[in-house]
Amino acid sequence: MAWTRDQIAERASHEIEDGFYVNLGIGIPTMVTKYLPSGKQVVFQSENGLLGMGPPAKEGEEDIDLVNAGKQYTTMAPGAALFSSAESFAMIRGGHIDLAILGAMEVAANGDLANFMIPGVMVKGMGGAMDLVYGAKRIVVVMDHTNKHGDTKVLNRCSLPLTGQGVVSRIITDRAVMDITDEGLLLVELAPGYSAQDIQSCTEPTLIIPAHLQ
Amino acid sequence: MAWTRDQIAERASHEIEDGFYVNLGIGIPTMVTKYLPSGKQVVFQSENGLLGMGPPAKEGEEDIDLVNAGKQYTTMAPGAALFSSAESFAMIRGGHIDLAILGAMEVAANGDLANFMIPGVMVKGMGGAMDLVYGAKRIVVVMDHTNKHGDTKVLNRCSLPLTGQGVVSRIITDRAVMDITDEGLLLVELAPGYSAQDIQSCTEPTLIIPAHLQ
Amino acid sequence: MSVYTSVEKAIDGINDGATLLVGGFGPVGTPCGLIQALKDKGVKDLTVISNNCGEEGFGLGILLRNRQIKKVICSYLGGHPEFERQYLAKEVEVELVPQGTIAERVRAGGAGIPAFYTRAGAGTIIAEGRETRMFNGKEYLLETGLRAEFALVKAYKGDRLGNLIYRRTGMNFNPMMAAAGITTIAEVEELVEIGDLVPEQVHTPSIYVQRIIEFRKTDTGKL
Amino acid sequence: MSVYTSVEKAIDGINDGATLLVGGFGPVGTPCGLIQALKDKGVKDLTVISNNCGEEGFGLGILLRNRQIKKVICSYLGGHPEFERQYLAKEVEVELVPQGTIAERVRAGGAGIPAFYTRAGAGTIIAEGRETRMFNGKEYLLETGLRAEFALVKAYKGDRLGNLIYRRTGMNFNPMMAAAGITTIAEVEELVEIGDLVPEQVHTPSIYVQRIIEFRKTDTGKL
Repeated sequence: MAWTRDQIAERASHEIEDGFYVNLGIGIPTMVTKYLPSGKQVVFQSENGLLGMGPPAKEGEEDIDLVNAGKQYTTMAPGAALFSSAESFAMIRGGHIDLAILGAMEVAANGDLANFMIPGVMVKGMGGAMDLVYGAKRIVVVMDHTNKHGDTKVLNRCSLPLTGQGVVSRIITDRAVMDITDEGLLLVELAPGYSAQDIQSCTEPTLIIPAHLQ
Repeated sequence: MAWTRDQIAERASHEIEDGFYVNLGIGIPTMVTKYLPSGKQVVFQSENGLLGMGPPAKEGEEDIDLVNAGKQYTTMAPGAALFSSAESFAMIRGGHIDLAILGAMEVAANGDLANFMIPGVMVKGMGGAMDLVYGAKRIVVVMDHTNKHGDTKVLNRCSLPLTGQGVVSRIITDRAVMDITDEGLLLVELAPGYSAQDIQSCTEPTLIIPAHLQ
Repeated sequence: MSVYTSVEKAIDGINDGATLLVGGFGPVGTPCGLIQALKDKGVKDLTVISNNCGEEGFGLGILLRNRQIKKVICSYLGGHPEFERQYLAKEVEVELVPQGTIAERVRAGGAGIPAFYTRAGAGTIIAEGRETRMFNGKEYLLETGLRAEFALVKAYKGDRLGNLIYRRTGMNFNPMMAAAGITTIAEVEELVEIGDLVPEQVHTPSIYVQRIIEFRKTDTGKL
Repeated sequence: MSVYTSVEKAIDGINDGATLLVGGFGPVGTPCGLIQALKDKGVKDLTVISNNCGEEGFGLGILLRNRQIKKVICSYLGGHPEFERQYLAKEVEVELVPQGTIAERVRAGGAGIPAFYTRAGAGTIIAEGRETRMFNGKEYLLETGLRAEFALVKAYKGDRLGNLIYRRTGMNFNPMMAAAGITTIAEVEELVEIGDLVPEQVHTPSIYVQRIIEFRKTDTGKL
């Protein structure tokens, strides 16, 4: 049974280590804040100028001057700092963010990421993603394994315009967790009810399957 | 009779127009704050991160965290703002300063300025002067007309390492006021007791002398 | 510095074909009063440099829907259907720039830096035909500073000298836009007297602001 | 982020030959406690990036007099006789860089910008043998970003997460130095709890600070 969006977010939360500064993309990544294990000191960055983002604002308690990068009303955690977009991207570009968790349209076995446009059809824009993919120390992608047509989003080469080349370290989908390695795409974990063969059948690159997942 | 340091500063204060943002160099330029005509809204920038510098701190009232670019204890005027050196030089480099009044070791008829070192003998360093000379909209130099050996500091070409090329608009010395123009060095004003010929005799470039100063 | 009491007069000089830097990220930090004045004035063929060109029916979204905008330099169109529609229909010209690159290009413009190198966009379509350079074995793009004749910014408080303070995430692009505008027009929720702001707390020093106008927050501030 | 109670331990890892970014302008914003610890430790052959290498008998001037500094990257030696003497006698290596260029090079280092162009120094001896480029008919120098293994900064207040606030002209180079240090050590006059600082008033966000130590201001803060 595929992981739900919440379960993907929960799984992604395990990527966060104590003391990390983390940037979360729009969509499933934003939900990661809900699953942070207690006892870890983690600071979330919102690239519109907030370090120390708290949970989403409760209905009726929104501050109309306080949004996250997804333009949703948010809150501040104790120890938050506010600053300009230039400072925010100085942080990102300068390698100060330990981890960015981003959504994707396509990911390739070489770590290429496409997540900002389908030419002639859909253009969201790259927002801060092109800065984040090269700036953050580690990029984890969370997404559905296949698109709405049932086609795999895990490819040998991306077909869509890239956000960045060779930037992704780990892919967490609704069906599996995979790592981009020098040897190829390594299967790391399976969602309940999926076999390695199931994942291979919906994944273009040939997976490296460790013995314990065979 | 040559102008005193205070009189040079007073004369330099006439260069300041209402609404100006002004940077003052170390030495005589700093004294300009004392001669600001009332009724003018002027904001002084100190490149160590202060916009809205007030008069020097009174003895016994110094704030040990508040100095000007000459490292003297200073004060803040109402409406002051404090910021980093990067922001300060963003202001300077970005052309936001209307006028900088600087000291000089040598000035040439082509507007070249030397004010930071005598090779092998004396090195102060350029501090912020190299940024200021290209960044401020207008550069006025205040200095003694001759050095301690009696040699002129107003030259055809500077002999010392330059701070900037073709940057000076006006020179105010203890003996005269001169403008750098496309046609050459124009005599603008004389200190009391000096004739145009007196100034020419202690100035290397041939002066353009307007009729009323003949 | 001039203090204005009418948004109409505060935008004086912004005419057809003007290029504007406009602060704001999503609904926050947007100079809604000045934008409304531009709508009322009916200026056309504007080029706008702004992270996301407002929202549907909000901020710059109003000018977009009213067909007053010819070109937008931005990083994001998502969640703004009219913007996406005009773009795909080629009714508005769009130059997509990574968000950090817009922020830094505008900062560079205001700071007198003609060009700098950034890694954002290397190896992507935005690098096509562009000058690149290797540093430490990695490819960087040359990016140029951006300035414009006018900048429209929004602050929480401003004093009569032009010093500005932002609230929460209302800062976003406003400080850089303010510095990069030849004429910067600040809309503030509260205009205070000179000396009322704490110097250490000023976010945009007065030197960057040429015009200021108080425009009290209304429901237009809420999506 | 680690909170230290001993300056000795706070400078752990700074050894002979280290390169240090050090905040401060004249007497203000100087991490005197950390510098004293470096003197006591006796580390040698330091390369220091700092606007003016302290003052006579103050701040970095102490390390200079004690011959612990091999090289200084700075903009100004004036008013510091021992520094001028060592420089003219070639006892210390000095790289003179315009003040705005130091500030921007360090900012660029912390901001992931490998290089940028500035007009400061064009046509002067500091441009000799350097790469230049014309923009709008004027010559600019290519300048590179600067980082260092350690940054020593001084703030007025800091919280246990590492957020810093400066007072008066104590900010100067400290924010950029903090961002450009791989390990940034902040000396603060007052260490406060997380949540005690107002988010809009934070000057250096915690992400840039790896170690923090409270060091109460004493007479060493006064020239």
